[in-house]
Amino acid sequence: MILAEVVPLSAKLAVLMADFVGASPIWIFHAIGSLIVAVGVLALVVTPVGLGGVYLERKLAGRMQNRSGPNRVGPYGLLQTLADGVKLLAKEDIAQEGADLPLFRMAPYIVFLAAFAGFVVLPFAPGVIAADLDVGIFYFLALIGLETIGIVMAGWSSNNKWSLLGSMREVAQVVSYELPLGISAMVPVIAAGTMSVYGITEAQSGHIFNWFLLKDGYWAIVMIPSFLVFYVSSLAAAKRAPFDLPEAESELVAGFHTEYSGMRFGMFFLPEYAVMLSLSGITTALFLGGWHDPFGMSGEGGTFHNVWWWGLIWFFLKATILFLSQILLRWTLPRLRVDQVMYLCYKVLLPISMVCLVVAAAMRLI
Amino acid sequence: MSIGPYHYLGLAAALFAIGVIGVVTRRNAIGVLIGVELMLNAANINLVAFSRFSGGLDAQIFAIFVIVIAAAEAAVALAIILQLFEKRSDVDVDRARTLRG
Amino acid sequence: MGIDAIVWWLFAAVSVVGSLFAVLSPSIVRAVFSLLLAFGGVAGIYAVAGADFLAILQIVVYVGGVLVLIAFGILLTGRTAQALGEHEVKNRPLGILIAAGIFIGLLGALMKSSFKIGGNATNEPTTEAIGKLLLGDYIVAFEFASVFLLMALIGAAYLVRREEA
Amino acid sequence: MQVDLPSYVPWIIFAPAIAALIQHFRGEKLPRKGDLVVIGGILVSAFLSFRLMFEWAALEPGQYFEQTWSWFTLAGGHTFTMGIVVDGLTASLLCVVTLVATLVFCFSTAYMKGDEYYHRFFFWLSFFAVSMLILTLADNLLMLFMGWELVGLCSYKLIGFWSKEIPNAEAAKKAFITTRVGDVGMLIGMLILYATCDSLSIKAIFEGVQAGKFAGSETALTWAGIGIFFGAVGKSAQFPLQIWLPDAMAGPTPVSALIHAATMVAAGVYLTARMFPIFTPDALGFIAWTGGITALLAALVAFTQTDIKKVLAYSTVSQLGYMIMGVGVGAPWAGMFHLTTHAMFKACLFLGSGSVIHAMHHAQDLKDMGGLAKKMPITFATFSIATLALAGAPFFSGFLSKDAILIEAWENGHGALFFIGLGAAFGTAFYMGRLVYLCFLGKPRNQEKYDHAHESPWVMTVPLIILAALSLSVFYDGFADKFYRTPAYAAEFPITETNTHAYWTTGQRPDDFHEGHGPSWFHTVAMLMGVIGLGVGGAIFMSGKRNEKTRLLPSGLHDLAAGKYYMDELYLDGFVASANRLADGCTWVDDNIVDGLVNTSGKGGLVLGVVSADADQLVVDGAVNLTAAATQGAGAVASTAQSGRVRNYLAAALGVTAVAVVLLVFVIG
Repeated sequence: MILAEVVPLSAKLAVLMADFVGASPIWIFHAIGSLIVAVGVLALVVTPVGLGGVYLERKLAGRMQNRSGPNRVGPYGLLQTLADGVKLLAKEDIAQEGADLPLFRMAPYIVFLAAFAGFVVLPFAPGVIAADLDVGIFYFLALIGLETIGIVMAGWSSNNKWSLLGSMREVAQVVSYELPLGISAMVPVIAAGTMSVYGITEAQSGHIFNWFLLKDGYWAIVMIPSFLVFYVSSLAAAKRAPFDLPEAESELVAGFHTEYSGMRFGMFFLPEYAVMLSLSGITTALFLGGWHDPFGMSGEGGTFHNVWWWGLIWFFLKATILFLSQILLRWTLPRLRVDQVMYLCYKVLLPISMVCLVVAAAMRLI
Repeated sequence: MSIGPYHYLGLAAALFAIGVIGVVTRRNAIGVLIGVELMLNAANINLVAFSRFSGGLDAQIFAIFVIVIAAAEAAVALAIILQLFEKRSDVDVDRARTLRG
Repeated sequence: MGIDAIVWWLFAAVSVVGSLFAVLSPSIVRAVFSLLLAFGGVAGIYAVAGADFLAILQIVVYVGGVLVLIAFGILLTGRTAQALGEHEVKNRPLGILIAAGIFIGLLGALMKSSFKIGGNATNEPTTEAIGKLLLGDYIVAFEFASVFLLMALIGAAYLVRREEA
Repeated sequence: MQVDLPSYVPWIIFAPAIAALIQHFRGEKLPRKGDLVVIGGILVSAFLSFRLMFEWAALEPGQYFEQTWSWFTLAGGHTFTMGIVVDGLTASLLCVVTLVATLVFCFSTAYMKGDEYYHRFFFWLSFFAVSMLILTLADNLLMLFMGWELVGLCSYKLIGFWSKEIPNAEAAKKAFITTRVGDVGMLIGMLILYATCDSLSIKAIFEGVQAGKFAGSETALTWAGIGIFFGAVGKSAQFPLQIWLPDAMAGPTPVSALIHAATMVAAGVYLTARMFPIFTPDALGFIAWTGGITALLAALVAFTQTDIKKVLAYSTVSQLGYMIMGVGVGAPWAGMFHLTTHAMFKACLFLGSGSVIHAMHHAQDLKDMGGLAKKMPITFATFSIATLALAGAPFFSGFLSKDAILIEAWENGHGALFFIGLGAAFGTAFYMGRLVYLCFLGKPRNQEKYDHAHESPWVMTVPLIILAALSLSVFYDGFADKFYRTPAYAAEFPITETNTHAYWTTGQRPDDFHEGHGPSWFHTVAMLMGVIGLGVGGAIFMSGKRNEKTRLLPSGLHDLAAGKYYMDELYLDGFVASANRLADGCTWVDDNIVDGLVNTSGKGGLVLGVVSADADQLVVDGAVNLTAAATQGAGAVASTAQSGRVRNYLAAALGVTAVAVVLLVFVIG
């Protein structure tokens, strides 16, 4: 997958198709191209990474709890997740009596779709992006909401009070945390002057002090708080501990997906890791310089300028570190109470992000 | 046949009429709200259509403001519905008939 | 029929079907989910019409809005008879009659009028232009809208407050 | 010649008005209970008044300031204006009012110290100043009448200031009602003038009179003049309405000095002088004789009084009579001149008496005094100077003004009045000599009070010194010529048949009049009258055998004078008692005849009612009930549409919209 010039994949495809069909607004072809690329990304990147993520979490959790984790299937238990998948595929698909069947069946698809559609705007490397949307960040935030719709659908249609409670918690949590998430994401947008994730990454071209987190030193005043707010909010958006109230095992059995079994359960399980990964990726792209290495080698005139595999390495390195940090946090911190969750959102994160936004806007103007 | 303004306006008219059905026939206050939102969306489709076929973006700005107003309206409407619920323990608009003559 | 027309008709069908379900479905929760479908169709229509920013805005705002609507719908009705749709709909023939009247009237008005098509329909990204318009020509309206939203929020918060004993 | 008003003139009124407002609403809470605010207001007013006086004095002879604003219009097109006119009369009176008011206000801060309603006192003082200034500056009778009534109100409140004591309240009531009697006359005069001249503007009235609107009905003009003058009779305490002024001495002494000696009572003189051109010779004769009789009778009463303030009160009445007589004999300039000089020395006398009273711990009777000169040298000196001025001694202001009146009376052919005036002048000197001796000289008659007496604080003595200084004649050299004999406002209206007093109205001094002219024996006599009077007055008491109770008049006359000619009794037994008897009669008629009629008709109505009630219930109620039932039925039908369901309303609205759209598009369009 070596590209001669740096153009998003979907755009290349769109141009090809437009040449072939020869009519109509180019936008349509962009969309279709994005769709095709998304499917490709899903098959080639996300599924393996998701499976790897599950394995990584199990192993780490095992280490942290002084046990070895999966170690029977394949070398070091590497095939354990795959085996679990096969097992889920083979299991019976049960629906609770009194469930709202159409919604019950549709819910996992919506969650699955929303979780993986987020990867469409992730810039993995120079030129490696499914669709460079002009409103990338916006799109990403919309998908987080969409995923929640699926979860609510699942919780309500299950005809189970634990599920309903879990989904209600999810609504409250996501609706609240979308505010600090979105507002703190606006700080890099202001700094870069674009909402395109690809454009934001490009704006951080060069060494480590071009990354937005540490940009020119003084931008760090607003960037570091924004980064922390974004990170914490992304934990909440991904329902990760300490914000895992919607599926709190000790209180709600398994929360919104209590009634799901077989592959439908798998379709809730895998997206969780996909969302973790896509959030880590977007955090990387927004604050940590995306595919750029800390030494400036990928910058203008650097040795690896516009070399896609170099960027891919660095992007996944950073995203994986964030991903691991999420896993470590989950097994370290206890779950928050509902009121604590709300307190943190509205009285801590939201004011901080607001102040950062205003200061960033002022700095941009100056 | 290429898509012209009539298509958009026709679609908007259809959505508007469907919204009217919701508003007139629903007993649940939230159902009424759904109808109203549909009608607002129909109006927005008109604005977007005019924006597309006149070449300016101003109509889209108006559409944005319509969305803003719709959000505010939904907030207030939901607050009212909540109060209705506190008072009567249901959200059936037909039972709220203090205005009866 | 070009590919754009196919896509347009697709989205139009989605929005009409979604909205029909939204108003006709006896279950309030299903109605709300259908509403989301209809909004998605409308967002698609926007996208085809070249209003990409508006399309995403539609999804962002209404996904959140719909979420809240669902929450309220479920919390206020629960899995009661009403939520499942008994006695939910009244006077349906009347409503359909009125709606049909309005629809036919509007269509008639459409057919009788002619629209001048000016300018070139482009598919350029609109985000930047809208941003410049909002903070330029429409800055007053923009600020007013923000103040208006704030007022509405405060009003809503005031309405739902619990009386202190 | 009319000149535009300087823009600051309204502030002469506004400054004390604002001070009064502040004092009214905030006075009690301000430091020193707000007296400084009021004094500040009147100081501004005084400053502007003097500035205005000098500006007026700088004008060409015959010029005056005037400005008029339209006020309100009655149905029928009668427009009333309000306006300000400033000529010599106004300018001098303004200065007198504001100067005396300033000094009295300062004096009051010490005199009223510690009073419970100190702040209220200052509010009324300030309000009085405002009213007096309105009265003075007015260019039309309506505005003047407003000020006139307002000063009456303030006078009422201030006389009755210590209203917890019944006599004070009674005195206030008496003053108010008595002056009101005069005001009725004034109103009648105003109505006559308005009916004929169709305006209350003084200028328009003069023009109307000059244009001969009264031609053929000079009697009406005479009565109009007498009516207007009757207002002055009430306000300036002329015979026969003088009875209220001595009683008004119940008020605090600064009030007596300001209102009942220097300013308000002088308003009557000002009014007659202002309206002088309309007086017919008959009216002038009436005025002159009223003044002369008042001057003499009041002087006689003063012989018999033992209260220091009462003596001064009757002296005031007497001097007011002098002034009125001056106007009446055709020399309003002399009356006004006497008004000015009298304001100064009489204010000084009253404040001096106030100082004495203050020192004696509010004892006013002469029996407690005597020998105070040693204890109160400043008060004694100033009091003596003012006394000399009042007595008409040479080198003092009273000499100039009083002699002017007498000489005018002689020259205009009022010989009788001249001698009456001469007698009054002697009387004045005599009772003032008695007063000074009994109060300040001789031996103390009440040793205890004498021991406690003390000189007053500087805020009281400084006004005394200023006023005493202003009683010297040097200040008045050419004063009358400049202010009163130079024609101004009235000079616009040349001589008419009804007005023969040429030098006032045309501004031409008769060639034969000159300072020092007149009968060659005149000045000698006048001077002797004053000096002899004073000397005799003092000498009678020199031996120490006589005191304030000594009867100085023949026995019958003394009883008559001491009883104030029994006019109070006359009014009480005559007017008041007859009014009461009339009221009793009316009550009887009302109770028996009117009520009887009413009751009878009531019983008739009752019978009629019983009959008609039956008819009512059957016919009228039936109809009403039928209507009500029909309405109710219709309402019940109509209210089904009013289901209270918002959704139904909405459906109706949308349905109508649908119908309208379809109609518009397919039928009409």
